[in-house]
Formats: sequence, structure tokens, C-alpha cells
Amino acid sequence: MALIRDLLIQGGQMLLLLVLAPLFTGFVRKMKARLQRRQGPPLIQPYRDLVRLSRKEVVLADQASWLFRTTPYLVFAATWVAASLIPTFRIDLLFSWSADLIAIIALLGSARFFIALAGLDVGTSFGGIGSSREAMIASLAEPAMIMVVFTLALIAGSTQLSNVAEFMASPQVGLRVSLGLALFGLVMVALAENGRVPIDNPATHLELTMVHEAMVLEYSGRHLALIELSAALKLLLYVSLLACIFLPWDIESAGASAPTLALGIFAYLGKLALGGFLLAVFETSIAKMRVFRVPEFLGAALMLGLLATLLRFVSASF
Amino acid sequence: MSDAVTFNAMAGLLAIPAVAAVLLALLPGYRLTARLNVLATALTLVCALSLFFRRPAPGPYLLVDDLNSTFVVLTTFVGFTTALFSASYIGHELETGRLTPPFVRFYHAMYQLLMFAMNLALIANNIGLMWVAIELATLTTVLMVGIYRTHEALEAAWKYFILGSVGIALALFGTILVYMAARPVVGEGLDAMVWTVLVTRSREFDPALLDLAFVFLLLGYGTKVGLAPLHAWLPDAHAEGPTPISAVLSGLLLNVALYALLRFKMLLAANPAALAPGPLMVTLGLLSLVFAAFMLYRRRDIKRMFAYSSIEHMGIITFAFGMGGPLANFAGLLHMTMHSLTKSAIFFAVGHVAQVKGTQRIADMGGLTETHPVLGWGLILGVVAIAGLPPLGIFMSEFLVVSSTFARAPLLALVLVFGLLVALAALFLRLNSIAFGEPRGPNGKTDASYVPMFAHLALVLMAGIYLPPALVAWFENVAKLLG
Amino acid sequence: MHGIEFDIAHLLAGSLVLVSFLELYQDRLYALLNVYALHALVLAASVAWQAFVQDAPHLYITAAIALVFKAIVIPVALHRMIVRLGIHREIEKAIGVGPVMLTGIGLVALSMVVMLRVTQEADPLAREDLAFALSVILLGLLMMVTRRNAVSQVVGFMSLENGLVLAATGAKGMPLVVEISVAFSVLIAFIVIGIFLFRIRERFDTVDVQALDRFRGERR
Amino acid sequence: MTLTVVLACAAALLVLAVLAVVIARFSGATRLVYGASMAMAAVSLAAATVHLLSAAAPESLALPLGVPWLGSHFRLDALSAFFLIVVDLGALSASLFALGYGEHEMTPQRVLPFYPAFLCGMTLVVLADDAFTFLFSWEFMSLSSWALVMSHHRALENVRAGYVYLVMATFGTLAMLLGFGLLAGPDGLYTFAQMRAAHPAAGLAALALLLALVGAGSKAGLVPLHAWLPLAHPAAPSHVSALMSGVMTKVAVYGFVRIAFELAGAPAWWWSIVVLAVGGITAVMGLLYALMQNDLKQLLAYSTLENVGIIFVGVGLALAFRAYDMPAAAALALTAALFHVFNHSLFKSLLFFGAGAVLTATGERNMEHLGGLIHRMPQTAFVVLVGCAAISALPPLNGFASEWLTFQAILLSPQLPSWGLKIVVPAVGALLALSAALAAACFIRAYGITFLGRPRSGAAQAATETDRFSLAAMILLSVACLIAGILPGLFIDALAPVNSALIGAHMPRQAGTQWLAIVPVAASRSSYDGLLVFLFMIISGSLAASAIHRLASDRLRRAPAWDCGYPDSSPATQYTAMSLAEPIRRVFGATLFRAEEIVEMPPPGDMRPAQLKVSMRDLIWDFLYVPIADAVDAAADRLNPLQFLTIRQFLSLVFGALVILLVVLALWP
Repeated sequence: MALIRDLLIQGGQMLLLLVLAPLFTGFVRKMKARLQRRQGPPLIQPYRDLVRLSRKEVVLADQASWLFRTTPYLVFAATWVAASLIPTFRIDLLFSWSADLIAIIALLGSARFFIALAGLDVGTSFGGIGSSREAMIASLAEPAMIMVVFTLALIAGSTQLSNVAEFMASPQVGLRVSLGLALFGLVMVALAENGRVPIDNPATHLELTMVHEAMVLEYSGRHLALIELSAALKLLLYVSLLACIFLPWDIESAGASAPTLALGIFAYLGKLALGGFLLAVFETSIAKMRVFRVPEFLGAALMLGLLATLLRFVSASF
Repeated sequence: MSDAVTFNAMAGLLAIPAVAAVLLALLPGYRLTARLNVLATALTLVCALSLFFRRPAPGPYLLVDDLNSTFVVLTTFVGFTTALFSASYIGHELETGRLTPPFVRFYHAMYQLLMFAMNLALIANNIGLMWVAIELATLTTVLMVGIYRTHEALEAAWKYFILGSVGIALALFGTILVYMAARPVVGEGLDAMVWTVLVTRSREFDPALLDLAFVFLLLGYGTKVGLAPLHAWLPDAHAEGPTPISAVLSGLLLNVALYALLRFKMLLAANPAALAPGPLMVTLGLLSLVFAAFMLYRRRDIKRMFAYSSIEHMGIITFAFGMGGPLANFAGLLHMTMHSLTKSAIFFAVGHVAQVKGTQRIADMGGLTETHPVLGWGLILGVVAIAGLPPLGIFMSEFLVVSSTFARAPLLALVLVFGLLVALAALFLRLNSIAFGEPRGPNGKTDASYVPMFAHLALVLMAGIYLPPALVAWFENVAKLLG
Repeated sequence: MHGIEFDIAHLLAGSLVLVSFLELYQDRLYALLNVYALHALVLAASVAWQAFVQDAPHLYITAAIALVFKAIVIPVALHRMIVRLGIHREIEKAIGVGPVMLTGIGLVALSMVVMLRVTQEADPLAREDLAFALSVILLGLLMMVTRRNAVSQVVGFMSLENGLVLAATGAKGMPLVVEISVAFSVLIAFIVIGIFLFRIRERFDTVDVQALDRFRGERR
Repeated sequence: MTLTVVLACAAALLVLAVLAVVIARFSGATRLVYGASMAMAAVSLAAATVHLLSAAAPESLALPLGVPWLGSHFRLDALSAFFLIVVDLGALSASLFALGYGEHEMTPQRVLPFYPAFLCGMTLVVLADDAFTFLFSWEFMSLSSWALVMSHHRALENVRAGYVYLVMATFGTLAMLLGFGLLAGPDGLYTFAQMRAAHPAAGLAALALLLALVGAGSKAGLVPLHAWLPLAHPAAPSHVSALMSGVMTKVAVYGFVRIAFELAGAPAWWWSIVVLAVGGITAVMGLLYALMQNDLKQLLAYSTLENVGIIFVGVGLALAFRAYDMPAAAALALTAALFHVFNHSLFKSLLFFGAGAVLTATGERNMEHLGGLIHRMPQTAFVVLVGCAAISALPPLNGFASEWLTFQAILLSPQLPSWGLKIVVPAVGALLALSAALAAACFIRAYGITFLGRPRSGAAQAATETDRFSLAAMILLSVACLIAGILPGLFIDALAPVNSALIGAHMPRQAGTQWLAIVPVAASRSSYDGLLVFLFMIISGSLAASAIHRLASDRLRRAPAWDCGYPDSSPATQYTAMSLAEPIRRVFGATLFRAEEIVEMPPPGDMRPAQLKVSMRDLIWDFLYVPIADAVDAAADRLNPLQFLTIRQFLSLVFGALVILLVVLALWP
């Protein structure tokens, strides 16, 4: 019985993420538009886009290989699995122990790996631009992320996200320097990973500046839909990650009753709204940086993470 | 009866080569003389082997004990295989007209004379006699080095002769000094030069005289061993003489001189008051090793290169014996045996290489493994062995030398290892350009007999993997003898 | 042995050293050969004296050999040779005489020092003799080192050998084998050198070793 | 019994080598030799696996070979059994691959005799139980692999590679020889049993450990002793490259582990710092080098450095934990290292096979002339993709599993009391993270340029799928990669005896955990379940696929690439290997490689093409190896004139020696 319930909750959480992802993207867009004094597209615009895309026929480049066609599914699967392991409104999800934070990052890494390959598959110059830049960004963002993870793991004594969240909610986590550093690092990484301003601009198709868009340039139809969906999922994933680590309140523990679960869900939605708003504010208030400033930006993130870890190593009180 | 047999065995070592020398000097006809040469060396080898079974009692002039029977067997064996090799080699030289029949006759006679001299030097129980024999060996080799009568050959022989005679003079003075040291104790006359007597009484000798004597003997016989800085004659003599002689020089004559040195080392070691001979030998050994290792880099003549490698290995052996102790001595003996076999095998290969390429310049050789696979791989195997890599015998001896030294004198071991590495790098640097890469230079055909070369290498290989217990016991015995 | 005999032996040995110095001093081949003859003569005398003192008749043979071969035959032959080669008037461009002499003196001193370490038990004659012999040997070697001309090098070598003979004869009761070997070696030495000079002359017009060095196997 | 079987296999390999010399020229020799080697490998693989899984007691055997009074000792314990598995698995797959690949060999007589000898050498190293036998087999292994490197000797760079390799290998052997000399002590206790019994003083152990690190490191390719590796590994035939990179480096690791954990007693903790630092630096440097290569096999060789670095980090951590008597943590670290040893041997062999297949299909090793092979050799492309994913540490494959364990070990290290480690370990962790990310970039580049895009040369255009044996070998390995990735628990349990033998403790048994997850320390701390993640991805992926195909249109039209509306252009406009690495080169190369870019932009109206020249320098080579070579050259030049003195000068040498000795005598007290 309990197993079935857990199974349902796990499944429910997965579906919830799937449903929320486009909405969240739409929300951020709307917010940005509003901040820029624009009307902006309706909240459900992303859903419309997805539907429209999936209706269209796929125009596949001549040189595209099977890898090109399977990549969207792989990317989607990896991202979705990663996302489904993040406690959103309830910790100790059924399968949460099957992969810890490091594994989640690695899953996202594999998604990136394949999408970068897809960028090279057709053999166009723009795909190459995207892939090479993505590789460079990733090669700095990932270690930074790992360092952040180290910090958190050393604070919480676990890489298991549920336990981390539990620990964060618990009183014995005071204000810590390392925690602050980790927060900064994580935010910077999140921006880079999701290709947001100032690293990349999801709205642009200006050839010389785009990164993520360049890789998926050749995709169309249902493939593109899947890619867009996974991008949205990834964004949601990072926001929920930040939420469950740094705003761990009202994440219900195992065996919580239905109403408390509902409360947890609402709390989660609230956190998302806050996160989306902050993101919009940040994006509107800052300009995109040149691609070759990015290493400095991410290098800073890496340094923050390393510093945090060092502090933790040197003394448990930081 | 049995005494008679053994006496014949011992006398045979001397008589057979002597008679053969006379015959070969008289008999015409290349085929016949070559065969006779081989036959004589074969008989000598048989005599040497017979020493295992019956060992004659030491007389005032001749002596056979564990130490020198090691050398005798080695000498006669390599002498035999080299005779085999020289049969095919000299034949080719006749065809190409580098040698004329009279010179070939002279060559064969000298070869046997050399064998005689070396055997005599080894089994002599009388230090004076030993000196005479080594002197004789030197002179014969001088003549053979000069046999081609080219500018280079004459110069090499002349150089060899002058340096050799100076060395021999020093050695004689040393011998006289030993006699002087012995006389007050042993009394005048023959006994004072009989080694077996000396070694038993030497603790009563005057240490100062012994020290002085050893200095002269070290320099005198050290010249023959080719230790730096007395080595100068060695490379040229190897490079300019006929290859069989190079093989014999490296494989045997150096050993014989070293053997003489060892005898006197034992004499000194038996006298507590005298200065320890070890440090001197260690110093000279390391000096030769490192010096030769660096000299290897600039060599362009293949035979001269391997001559330097002989210096290097003589350095190692002298070092090992200088270190002393059962382990190091064993290693030294093993290394000496392996080096004789390997180096002569290498010279067999080199001789044929020089013949097929028509030159000794390394620059004119290349891709040997393509043009002459057997010869090329034989040479590679030889170099691998001489560089001290497994599975061949020298690896074992070097393992023993280095590891036994490192425990006792780490710094010396470091120098030793350094020298070994430098030498290996140099050898393979040259080997690569000889054996690999695009084939270069002319490639004539050769009707070479590879039997001697591969026989030696097979022995070395076997020694690297498995040493027969009998041999081991024997060597250990000798090692104890050497103290 | 009585003082007088000792003194004479000592005197002869010492004079041998002196003659070695004369050799070092000479820079003309011709004169050099003459001095060498003198050297051999003194040697013969001292060997003979030793024979008389030790009443060891076989030593007279050695003396005779020294007299005949070294004092007469070899110098004459070498005279002939250098005349034939036209180098008898040649003046050695050797290292300056002064330093050579000084080195020589140093060597003599060295050999004395080394010998005096020998304990007193060994009979004094032998000790002194050995000291002189050693100095003769070293001087001969020095000569070989400082001379460029092959003939004078050979002369140096032979005076070195004289030193050996002196030592051997000084060694009381040393078996016959040694004299034979010495004579033997001198003989062989001379023959082979002769052969070589002959061959070398037939190759090059001079026996100056530097000419030989020109034909070295490998040049850089 | 098992030991006898394994030794028999080794002996059979030797016989095979000798036989190969004779029959190499005949047709069918290739099949025979590789088939036989495969059989031998299979047998001893089975034997070793049984021994390890049954956690059998160590077997030892002494043969009257080698140094007479010593004999040559062999011993099969858990550690050697594990490495024997690694060796034989590599040998098995390499032989299988070579059954097909070997047919293309131009000069089989230069490969066939040495191949079995090489296998035999590696087998003997892991079995040796005394110093002589160990060094003998060690050097024999180097020598036979040298011969294999020289097999294509007409190319000058191969000859050079072989030369550098042999010299470095001998250098390593001599270092090890000195190390063993230290451990054996003055009375020559050469057998490992005696060394285990003797407990050397700390200083001595430290020195021995340093020598072992130099010796094993020079074989495993630790920076800065790596110089030979990227030269030699690519020069050999591909199946041999696979063995050298995938297996021989592991044998080197074996040597170090054996000495560090068993023979050298208990070294001081700060040696672990050296090992850790070297490992971390090697990991990152290796990848950065790899990212700058255009030669496929060279790239793979450099990436071997990275993995060796990761392994040594694990070993270093284990040393540190052991020095502070934290057996559980030590077991975790060592398990991580050994598991990575196993994994790397799998996917590195796989990748070299792939490179070999590409080489035979196109005759090209330079990626700039490849591309689009995924269309022409689809199966190869697929298995190589698996290999790339595995080596980039992507879940659910095996590369990730072992790196995850390493990270877990690092996360345990704050408990270490020493400050030095407190500072070094996090830095090393950062280096590892960096290298993991760079690995992904590196293999995106390698795979993307080689297999994807459009062909950059006629050769790539004309490529065809490789033969079935090669494919079989590669499929075998890729399946192994997947299994090791989704069922790491099995391997961790198999490694338990090794840990208990070396450290006296082992990781908690994983067999019991739910869903075959792995739990290194405690479930509350961290856990990972490759199987579940794998299933998850399969399910969600297929869910998405089926949903899409049910709901959305499945119409599909082929058309020229859009490429932002630029008309179809020549394949030359694709990203090249160089340009793909350009951003990373900008980030790291400027300092580490002194990378410089010179752009020649002709003035307007000038018809000359613009040119971009990139120059890079290998600083380690320039500042470590070149000076040494120069020094030796200078010394040789200084001494050489001594060959050209006149006789008189030689005489004066003798004279001088005499005088000096006499003076010494005169001054002697």
C-alpha cells in the first residue's frame, strides 16, 4: 500500500514537473516583458509552441544521422530523470536514493554531451560554434557545480538531496560563510547551464552570440519540441534545486498526510514564483557578456565553490 | 695412468695451439688451413673440458684451479666459435682481396699463437711466466691488428704496440717488486715467483712493496684490460683489425688481463697491512664505465662503438670485483662470462654487417632488419643483451651488482646506474639507425654462417633464465676464493 | 755485503739515473742515440757488477746482452735509420728543457719517497737499487711523453726497459726466467719496432707520430 | 592449482612467440597466433576470476629459475588475481580484435612473435613474488612492447617513439631496481615474502616508495614522466596500443600498489600528498594535452594520462586514510581506484579498437581528414559512442560509477587530521571535477569530428564498415562497460578480498542493498543505483517517444541543412578539431602551452587566403627533457676529443695516472 502511495507520489511529482516546466518558462518571459513595460506573450504560450511544433513535420538535414534523431529523446529522458529526483514538495521520494546530487549533475552532463554531438552531426558551421562554446562553458561550469555539491555535502554530511534538504530545514544549520559562497556559485552555474543572460540569451538568434540555440539550429518539429521541453525542464530543475536547498521550508517528509502535501505543493509553487521573478529581474537588469568573458565569470564560480569547500575542510564551523 | 691423462690434458692446452701455429705457418691453401684452425681450437676446447674431470696437481710453472679453469674453458670455447666464424669471414676477405694468401697463412699462425699465449697466461702458476705469456699475446694481436696494412690499421697497431709495451713494462716492474717482497720471506729462487706459494705466505710480505707492486700491476695489466684512462689503444685496435680479432680481443684478451689482475688482488687481499685493492679498482671501474658511456654517443664506426662498450663492461666487471664479497664477485664472474659470449657474438654479427654493407660507417647502414633480417635481429638481440635487458644473462649480473652495491654504497650504485642508463641510451640511439628505418647503403649478399653468433646468444639467453646448479656452485666457489 | 761493493753498485745505479737526465736534455736525435748508447753501457757495467757481487754468473749474460744489443747494435741501427730517413739533424720541438728537467727531478724525488716507505728489513742495496730503477723508468716514460719523434720515443722506451733490467738484476736471486724475458722483450720490441718503422716509412715519408695521427679513423 | 594453470598459459604464450618467429611469414599465421593467444587469455581469465570470486587463499610457487640461490617465486593472491583479470580481459578482446585487424598488417613477422611475448610479460609481472622475477618480467614486458612499437619502423617518428620509450622504460626499471635494493637490504632478501616480513624504517620506506612512484609512474605515464607515452602508444598497431594504454599502464599501477601497500611497510602520511598531487595534475594535464591533439590515437593516449591520474588520486587517498588508520575510508578509496582500473581498461581498449577500425577503413589517424563515418561504419560508430560516453563519466556507464566512488572517498577526507591533506585534497577534488568535465569536452570533440559531420577527405568518403571480429571485440567491451556501469555492486564485492588483504578492511557488502544500489558508507550518506537510473532513462525515453509518435505527426522530410539560411557550403566550412578546441585553448592553452595564434589577413583586393597559424609548445618537454638531452650531448662533446689525441698525449695520460697513484701511495698514512 505504502509502496503504491510512494509510487503515485513519485509519478505525480514527475508529471507535475513536466506540466510546470513550460508554464515556468512562460512565467519568466511574462515577467521580463512586464519589467520591460511590454505586454508579453500569454503564460501558456510555451504550451502552444510545443503543440504547434509537434504538429509540424520534421525537416531533417540530409547529412543527419540516427544519432541526430535519437538525441532529443535521450536529452529529454536524462533531463526528466534528473528533475524527477529533486525533492520539490516532498523529500524521500521513492527513488530519490537511486541517484544523489553528483549523479544528477552527471545526468545533465550526459544530456549536454549528446546535444553537443547533435550540434556537430549535421556538419554545419553554426552547430560547431554552439558545440565548441557549450563544451568550453560546461568544462568550467561542471567543476564549479561539483565544488558547490562538495560544500553542501560536507555541511549536510550527505550527497543525498533529500538528506541535504532535511538538514537545511533543521535548526542546526546556522548562517555559514561557506553556504553563502555555495549559493552564489550555484546561482552563477545555474545561469550558465540554462543559457540565461548574461551567458547566453535564449531569445536571440544572433549567430555570433548564441550558444544553446546554435546547437539545436537544425532541429525542427517534434524534435525541437522535445528539446525545448527539456530546456524548460532543466530551468525548472535548477530553480527547484535552489529552492529545496536554500528555501527548504515546507518540504514535507515521508508519510505526510494529503493536506500537508497540498501545503507543500503550494509552498513549492510560491518558491517557483519567487525564483522566476528574481530571474526576470536579474535578466532585465543586466546585459549579456561577450563569449570570452564567460570563462572569467565561471572561473569566479569555480573559485567560490573551491573556497567554500576549502573552508569546510579546514574547519567545520565555517 | 690417470695422471698421464691429465698431464696430457694440461699440456694439450699449450701443445695443440703451438703445433697448430707452426703447421698453419707452413701449410698453403685457405680451405685446408681454415679447417685445421677450427680443428685445433676444437681439440683445445676438448682438453679444457677434460679439466673438469681430472685436475692435475699444481706444479711450479703450471696450475689449474677453479678460478682459471673458468677462464680456460671460456677462452677455448670462444676461441673455437671464433675460429668457425673467421673461416667464413676470412674467406670473404680473400674473395674481396683485402687479404692475400700469405697474409692469411700468417693470420692463422698468429691466431693459434694467440690461443697458446692466452692459455699459458691462464694456467701459469709462475707470475713471471704469466707475464711472458701476456706479453706474447699482446705482440701477436699487435701483428694481427696491423694485418690490413692500411693507414688506419698501421696507426692502430702502432698505437697499440707503444701503449701495450709501456703497460707491459710497468707490469714487469710490478712483478719484480712482488718478487722483492716475497724474497725475504720465501727465500730466493723460483718459489718466490710461484703463485700458490705467494698467496699462502703473502701476509708476511712487506706491505709497502706490495702496495707499490699493485700500483704498477694495476696500471700495467689495466692497460690490457682497457680501463680508462689507459684504454686508448682499445677502440682503434678493435676497429681496424680483422673482426675475428676484435671478437677475441673483447671476448678473451681483456679477460686474461683481468684474470692476472685478480690473482694479484687476491695476493694483496691476503695481506692485512697492505692497502685494500678494492677502492682503486672500483674507482677505475666507474671511471671507465661513465667515460665509455659518454664516448658511445659520438661513434660513427660500428666496430669502434662496440669497442667502447667493451670498455664500459670491463669497467662494470672491475667495479664488481673491486666491491668484493661473494655476491659482487659472483656477479662479476657471471658478467664477465656473459660479456665475453655476447660481445663476441655481436662482433660476429658486425663482421658480416660490415661485409654486406662494405663499410663500417654507421651512417651508411640502415634498415638492416629489412635487408638482412637474420643478421639484423641477431644484432638487435646482441645489443639488447649487452645493454643489460632481460631475458638475457647480463640483466641478472647487473641486477646482482646494482642491488648488492646499493645496500652497501648507495652513491656508487647511483653512479653505476647512471652510467648504465647513459650507455643504453647511446647504444640504442645507434642501433635504431642501423637496424631500423629505410634501408640505406649497399646490401651485398653474404654466405655467413650464423651458427657461432646464435650459439653464443642461446647460451646467454639460457643463462639469463636458468643457471645450471653445477655452474653456480663452481662460481660461488670461485667467488669465495676471490674473497 | 761490504760498504765498498755497496757504494760502487750505488754509484753505477745513480749514474744511470744521471744519464737518463742527459737523455732528457738532448734535443738532437743523433746525440740522443749516443747518450742512449752510454746509458746502455752504464747499465751493462752495473749489471756486471751485480753479477760479481752476487756471484751469479748468469747475470753476466744479461750484462753482455745489454752491452752488445743495447749499447752497440741498436744505436748503430737507429743511426742508419734516421740517416736513411733524413731526420738525423732534426731538432726536437720538444717541451722546453727546463720544465722537463724539473719534472724529472720531481719524479726522482717521488720514487725515493715511495721507496723509503719500504721497511728497513728489505736489504738496503735492493731498496736503493729499486729507487734508482724506478726513477730511471719514470724518466724514460717522461721522455716518451715529452718527445714527438717516434725514434726518440723508442729510445725513451728502451731506457725505460733499462730501468727494468736494473731492477731485475738488483733483485737478488731472481730466477733466470726474468733475464730471458727481458732480453726476449727487448729483442721482440726492437724487431717489431723495426718492422713498423719499415712499414711506416714505406707508407709515409716520416715516422713523426703526428703524421700517423692525420690518418685517424674517425674525424668529427 | 589455479596458479599452475595461469603459469602454464604464460609458458604456452612464450612457446607461441617462438613458434610465431618461424611461421610468421605463412598465411594463416595471424589467425593461429591470435586465436591461440585468445584461448590462453580465456583460460587464465577464467582461472583468475574463479580465484578472486571464491576469495581463495593465496597460492604460491617457486621455480628453480632466475637467480640460482633465490629461485623465481610466483604468487597468486587477490590483488594479482584482480589485475590478472584486467590483463586477460584486455588480452582476450585485443586478440579477438586482432583476428580481423591483424589481417591488414603489412609486416606480420614484426608483430606476431612479440604479441604473445608481451602478453606473457604482463601476466608474469602480476604473478611475480620476488624482486628479480618482478623486474625481469617488468623489463621483458617493456622490451616486447618496444619491439611492437618498432613494428612500423619505416616511419621516423615511430623509431623516435620507440627510442624514447625504451630509455624511459629502462629508467623506470632502474629506479624500481634501486627501490627493491633498499627493501631487500644488505643481505639481499629479494623475495616479497621476506620484504613483507621485514618492516623497513619510515625513512627507508619513504625513499623506496618514492623510487617505486618514479618507476611505476614512468610506466603508467604520470606527469612529468609521461613524455614517452603519447609517442609510443599510437605508434604501435592498434590492438597493441589498446593493450599498452588499457592494460600495461594498469600493470604499472599494480606495481605501485603492491609496493606501497605491502612491501614498503607503513610509509609516512605525507607521501600520500605527493601521490595525490601528482595524480591530480596528471589528470588535468593529460586532458588538456588530449584536447590539443588532432591525431586520434594520440588523443586517446593522452586521455590515458587522465585516467591514470584519477587512479593514482584514489590510491593516494587510500594511502592517506591508511596512514591515519581509517580502514573503511581507505577501503573505499582503494576500491574506487581499482574499479577505475578495471573500467578504464575496458573503455580505453574499446576506443583504441575503434581508432584501429577507423585507421583500417580510411588509413587516416588525423581527425581533420575524417568525418561522417557514422554513415559508413554505423556499428563501429555506435560502440565507440558507448566508449566515449563511458570515458566521459556519463551515467549509467561504468566510468561514472568509479568516478562517483572516488568523489565519495574525497568527501570522507575532512576527517583526516593533517593540515597538509586538508589543503591538498579539496584542490585535488577540484582538479578531478575539472578533468571530468574536460573529458566530456575532449570526447565530444573526438567523436564529433571523427564520426559526425561531413567527410573531410576522400578516404573518409570511401570508408566501409570494419570486419566482424573487430566488431565482436568492440561489442563485447561495450556490453562489459554497460554491465559494470549498472551493476557496480558486484564488482565492489569482488574487490572485497583485495581490500581486506591490503588494508584489513573492505567496503560494506553491496549484494544485499535494495535494487542493487551501491552504498559506499551508509544509506543516509550517499547511494547510487546505476541499474535504476538506466531503467528510468529507458522508460522515460520510450514513454516520450511513444507519446510523441502517438500524439504528434510523424511526417519527416529530408532537405539540405538550413544553417541559418546560408546555402550549402563545402565540408571545409565545418568546425574542425582545431577550431572546436579553440575556446578551451584560449582559456587554458595560453599559459600551459604558450599557445599563440597568428592571423594573416591579406588586405582587401588581395586574392591570397587569410591564414591562422596556431603554435603550441610542450613546456614539460622543453624544460625537463630537452635540457637533460642537451646536457648529455654537451658531456659527450666535451669528452669526445679524447678519442683524437696523439699517442704521446695518450702516453701522458698513462704517465699521469701512474704519477698520481704513486703520489697517493706516498701520501698514504
